[in-house]
Amino acid sequence: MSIEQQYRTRAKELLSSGEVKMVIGYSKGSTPDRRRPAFISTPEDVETLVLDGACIANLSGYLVTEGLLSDEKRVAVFLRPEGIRAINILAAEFQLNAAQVEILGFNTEGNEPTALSGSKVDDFAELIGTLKGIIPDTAGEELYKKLEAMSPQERFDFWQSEFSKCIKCYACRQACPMCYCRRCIVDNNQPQWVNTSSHTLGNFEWNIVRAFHLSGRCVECGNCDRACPVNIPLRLINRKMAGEVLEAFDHFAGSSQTQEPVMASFKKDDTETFIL
Amino acid sequence: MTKILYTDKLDNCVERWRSAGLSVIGPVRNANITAYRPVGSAADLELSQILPDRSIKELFFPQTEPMMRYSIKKDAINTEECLPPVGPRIIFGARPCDASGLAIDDPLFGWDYKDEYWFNRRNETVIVSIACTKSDEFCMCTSLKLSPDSTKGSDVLLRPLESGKGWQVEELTDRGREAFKAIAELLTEGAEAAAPTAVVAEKFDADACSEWLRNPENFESRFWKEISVRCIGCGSCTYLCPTCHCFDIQDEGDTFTGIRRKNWDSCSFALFTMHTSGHNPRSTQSARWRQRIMHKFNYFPGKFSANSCSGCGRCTRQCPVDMGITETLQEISKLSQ
Amino acid sequence: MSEQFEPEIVAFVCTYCTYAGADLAGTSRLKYAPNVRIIRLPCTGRISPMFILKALQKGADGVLISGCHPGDCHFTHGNYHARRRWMVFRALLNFIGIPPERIKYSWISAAEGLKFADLINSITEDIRKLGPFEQYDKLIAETEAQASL
Amino acid sequence: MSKIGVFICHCGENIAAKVDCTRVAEVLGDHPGVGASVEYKYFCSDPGQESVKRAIRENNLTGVVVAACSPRMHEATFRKACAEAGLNPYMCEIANIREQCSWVHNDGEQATDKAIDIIRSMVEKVKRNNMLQPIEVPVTRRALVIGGGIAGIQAALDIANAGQEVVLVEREPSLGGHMAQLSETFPTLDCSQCIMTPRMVEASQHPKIRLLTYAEVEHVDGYIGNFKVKVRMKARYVNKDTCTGCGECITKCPQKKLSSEFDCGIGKRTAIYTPFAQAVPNKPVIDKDNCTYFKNGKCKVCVKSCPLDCIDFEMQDEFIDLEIGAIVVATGFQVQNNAVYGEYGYGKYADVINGLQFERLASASGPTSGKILRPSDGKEPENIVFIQCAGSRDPSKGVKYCSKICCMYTAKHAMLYAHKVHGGKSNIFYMDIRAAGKGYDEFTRRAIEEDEAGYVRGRVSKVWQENGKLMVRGADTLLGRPVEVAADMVVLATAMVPQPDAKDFAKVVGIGYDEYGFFNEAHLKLRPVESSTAGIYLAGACQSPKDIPDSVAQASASASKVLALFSKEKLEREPVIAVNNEATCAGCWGCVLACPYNAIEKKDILDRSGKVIKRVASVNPGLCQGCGTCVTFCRSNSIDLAGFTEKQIFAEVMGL
Repeated sequence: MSIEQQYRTRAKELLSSGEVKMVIGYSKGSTPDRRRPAFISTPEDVETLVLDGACIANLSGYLVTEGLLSDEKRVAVFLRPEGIRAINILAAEFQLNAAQVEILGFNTEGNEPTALSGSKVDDFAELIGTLKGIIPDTAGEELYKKLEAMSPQERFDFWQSEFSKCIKCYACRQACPMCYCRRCIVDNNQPQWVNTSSHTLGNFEWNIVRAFHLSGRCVECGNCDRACPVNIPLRLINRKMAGEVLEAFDHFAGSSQTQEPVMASFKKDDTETFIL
Repeated sequence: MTKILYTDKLDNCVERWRSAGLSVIGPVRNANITAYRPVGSAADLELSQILPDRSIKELFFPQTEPMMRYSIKKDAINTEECLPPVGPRIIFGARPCDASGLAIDDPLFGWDYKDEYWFNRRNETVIVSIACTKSDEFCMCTSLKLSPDSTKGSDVLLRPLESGKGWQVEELTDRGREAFKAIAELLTEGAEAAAPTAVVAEKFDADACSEWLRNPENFESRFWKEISVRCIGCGSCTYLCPTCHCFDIQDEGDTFTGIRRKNWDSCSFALFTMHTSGHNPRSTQSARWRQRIMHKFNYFPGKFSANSCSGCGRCTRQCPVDMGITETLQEISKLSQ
Repeated sequence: MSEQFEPEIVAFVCTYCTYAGADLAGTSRLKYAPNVRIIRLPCTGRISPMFILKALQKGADGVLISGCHPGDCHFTHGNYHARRRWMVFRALLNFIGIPPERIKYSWISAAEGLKFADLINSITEDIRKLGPFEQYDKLIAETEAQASL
Repeated sequence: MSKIGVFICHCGENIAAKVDCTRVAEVLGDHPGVGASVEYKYFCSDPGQESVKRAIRENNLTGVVVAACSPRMHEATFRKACAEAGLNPYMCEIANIREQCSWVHNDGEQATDKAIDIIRSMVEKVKRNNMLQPIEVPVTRRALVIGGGIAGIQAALDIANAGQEVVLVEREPSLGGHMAQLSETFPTLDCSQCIMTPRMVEASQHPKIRLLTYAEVEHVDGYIGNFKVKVRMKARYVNKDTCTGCGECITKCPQKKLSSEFDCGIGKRTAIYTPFAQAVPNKPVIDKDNCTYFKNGKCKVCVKSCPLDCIDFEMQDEFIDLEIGAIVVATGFQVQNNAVYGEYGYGKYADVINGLQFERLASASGPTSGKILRPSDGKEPENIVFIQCAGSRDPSKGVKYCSKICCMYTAKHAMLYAHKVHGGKSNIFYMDIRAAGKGYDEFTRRAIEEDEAGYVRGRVSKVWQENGKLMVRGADTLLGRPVEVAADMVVLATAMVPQPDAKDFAKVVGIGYDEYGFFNEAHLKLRPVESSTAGIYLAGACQSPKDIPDSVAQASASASKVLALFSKEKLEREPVIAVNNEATCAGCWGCVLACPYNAIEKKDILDRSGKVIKRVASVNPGLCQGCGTCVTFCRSNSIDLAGFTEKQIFAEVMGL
């Protein structure tokens, strides 16, 4: 039985038994290579679920949709390892109760999805442990290395050219499971810390703030990068920050649902070579 | 016999137009994205893409634009109006859907008072469109009573030759004819056949959709929630749309001086309708999506007798969750039967 | 060069240590460069990265962030939290291309008036050598310009 | 519309010599929103302050910037003056143009330019200042002292003697703590119980002290002045009110061979027992785990022996709810279990004992009536080896810190041994002799010079038994050679460690603790008796290893902090505190974690039917100290700090 069929069966069981009220997965998209998020609430509809190599979107963000989990009922969701890490963070930041989330875990190596065993977020602790320090999606690696080798001035020029394209549609924010704030800091106009205009200065500010707020929280699922309509390689900034918190604080975002947020905690012996 | 512009003459054309004082603009690919940008020579043009990633509207309605400068003095605030840049320009290689989009928005920007930021630019810009010979699954101009070779909004329409070596020239307006006078000697009279235009299948019945939308009973239909459940509320569809025209006005500055700016805004954002009290009349994403569809296919045509959509398909093409106008109107078409 | 470049530097400091250290530099009548403007906060924990961005937007060529030495925080932990944020924010700015040499961080206690004066002098000199932050100035100028298209 | 008054002080020549105050006043006079801009020689003088007040009244100023010396000098002065003129004092700010401008720059023009910037920036801040009101917190004038050792008793008595109510909670059946176990005390060699027991009695009889023994604090809620505390009264199985402490039951109890905690296992006790003869209250409890009746359902000898029918096997734990204004935590310490040192043979050889056990041997009320006798055979030891730092200053097996009291009590032990066993020989292995304290060094010198304690500088590597002797092998690092001593008894100067449940307890009370479990003071130097939680104070060895005088001193210091708090009905605090915008808060609660003062709580927002709509953070104004760490953390910019709001700081930067 293919993994797709297995998971359809499991989704059907979960829905028929009433164990979950909804399954969030993937279904066919508007073109053969597109998959779209699907919200299945009846056992009959599970046949529309698709699971293949094109299922890459991190669906965990839908779990914090207002009201979805407030009835204490459970929801099943298709997640890759990054998505599972995202659940840990959302739980650690009290945005959801992980016990309400039934995980249909999978990974896609090449084109074929493989099943991940487990159903509760804690079942994947060992798997997540093995992923520590491994970049989930190496797209853009060459560019990343190039950027690292540049001088700050060259990097500035690079990002200036990239950010000048930004149209401040905030698709990066909306697509990110970690951007769950009811009001984003850019939407606070008293004071207006981030210039809302999408001139390049405002775009710099927005992208800096976004990356800062995701430092130690980003699971590198790539949702922002794929959502960006003007193709800014956003994931590279997030990757840099993930590497930084890993190196400086040994913090691998989403390791467990009790993990302390790295920016709200400290160690007395944190590095400080740069402080005069 | 028609006028023909051969590709190898294009560079000369650009030069002629430039020396005639026009700035030349066209699809340019830079940093992984194609947008309408100034070109120095024909080599800068990227004409092979189905359509540029970003729409033409930003040349007339930029994403951010200063409207006024102010400085704060002890007992007065001094203001100074900002006007859009002046000077004639020619956009070469617009797609008919983009050009149509401008024509769709013209009445909007001129119905109560003339938005000078828009019209100053419109009046000084010649739009040379190229009919489409390629399309993709997202194109839907034909469903909007337009076509891959629509002339709406264009001053000149070029039809690619079958040989791929140039274009048949169809001058549509005086402004177009005027601009092409400057390159008259670079055009050739010929009978070379034009390539067939792209076949864009009709995807929905826009009239039936409008009718369904006009029925007040459908305003609270469950359909809205179902169709938009995966919408994440980003504004990429509105910001890429050639006809979406909502904006916000923001003051930016410090204690001493500042600039009042006009910035794009999007009905997809939760904040779009948020009141100071905290109440939000469009509190759900489905309500926002409904507004977008209603505006484009019910309210706007009610006022301006045209759908606020030219069928470019960018909304669907770039949607992070694979939504878009096409799917919604297809579903509405089904409902209205 | 006819006139040497005078950098503008904005400092965000905690009131208990660095601000008091700056006061001590004054009462000791130490002399230092007049290029720094100090903004007083209760604690380094209160110093948000946003302050740095706004100082840059105002045209600062350099920014100084300073507070109590580790373990000395009046609020016990504010500077430990701050240190983490700086660590991360500094790496971020560097990756974005804002040279780390322009944003300085220091621990200066209420007793270190001399360190304060010396630091202001050396930072001013460092930033002077770097010259105006032209890349950022261009961004600022762009916001003031008319729409380009 | 703002009307800010700017008052530029010359400070004699201190400012005016460098800064062109007239130009400054002119420029600021032209600044938007400035209603008056004046200069004067000394604004802090009486006429200066009067002129500020007059300007406020005459111009209806909405805010004041005094450009003068550091706010650390005269902020309070000018805020008071503003208040006297009817302006909210928090609408006044100081622009520091002396310490941070005129005094530190040579060039007058540059100094003047800088002064203008400093003042303008401050004017922009003041425009956005809010009329803050001092925070008033009602204070329940009743203190809770947790722990009935010498520190707790001292704190309780000091507070009670000042006329305030105290609830004193002790988890053991009797007051006394470790001090009651000691024999004589250094450096005076007065009998510990002789000085301790009168204090215990005094505490128990004090009309202002409510004594709860055999009781534990279960839960603490609330904040300074307003704590709600739940105390578990453990079932004693003896009616404390009717029991007279006659001791019949203890005499009759058939279960006699239980190891006495008070005697550190050297002595025995019964299942119904008082820990020691002078216990306060001197009323027994039943050790449920070891009572024959509880184990087998048969016995009840005590019931039969009790003339007043006080035994009640059905008794249950009870809970008491208390309203408390301040808490003194005095939960004391434990000694480290030396079994971790296998090489010293503790737990393996009966005659290797720890310091506290030695105290019991040397105590007149102890199991040997004060005679130094070997636990193994009851013989008088002719030779004792004392090993100092058995656990302290040993990062590998013990603890990194110095336990502070061991040098002194080991010297005392050597002395007591010399006094009680004439001709007895003692060897003390030590790393350093730390005898800082009044009369302390003299005391150790006496041990060496008068009582012939043999100090050997070096560590012991091994203790083993051979021919009925304990063989101690160590090094004499002064002579640079190995040493072997045959001893009859070995006494380990065990490390002082926190109570085993200290960390859990800290969480119950809501205070911080260090890596070992000692409770954290708010500031090591300047606030050593306050915990980081307002209204909770520390006393004694629960904060760090301490001897009796230090514990008592800290207890009295804590008591004085409590009394200062109780000196008014309401506590008035600076209103520089964080405020959360519940409408925008995302409830990630990072601020809760980041707050050094546990001042941020999780709060449910309910609808009319009581259903939770959302969960947010809520700042407790009683606990917040105003550092602003939460503000910087808050991604949604929901939390803000009064007096240093985001708007104010933004304006300060934009005003530069």
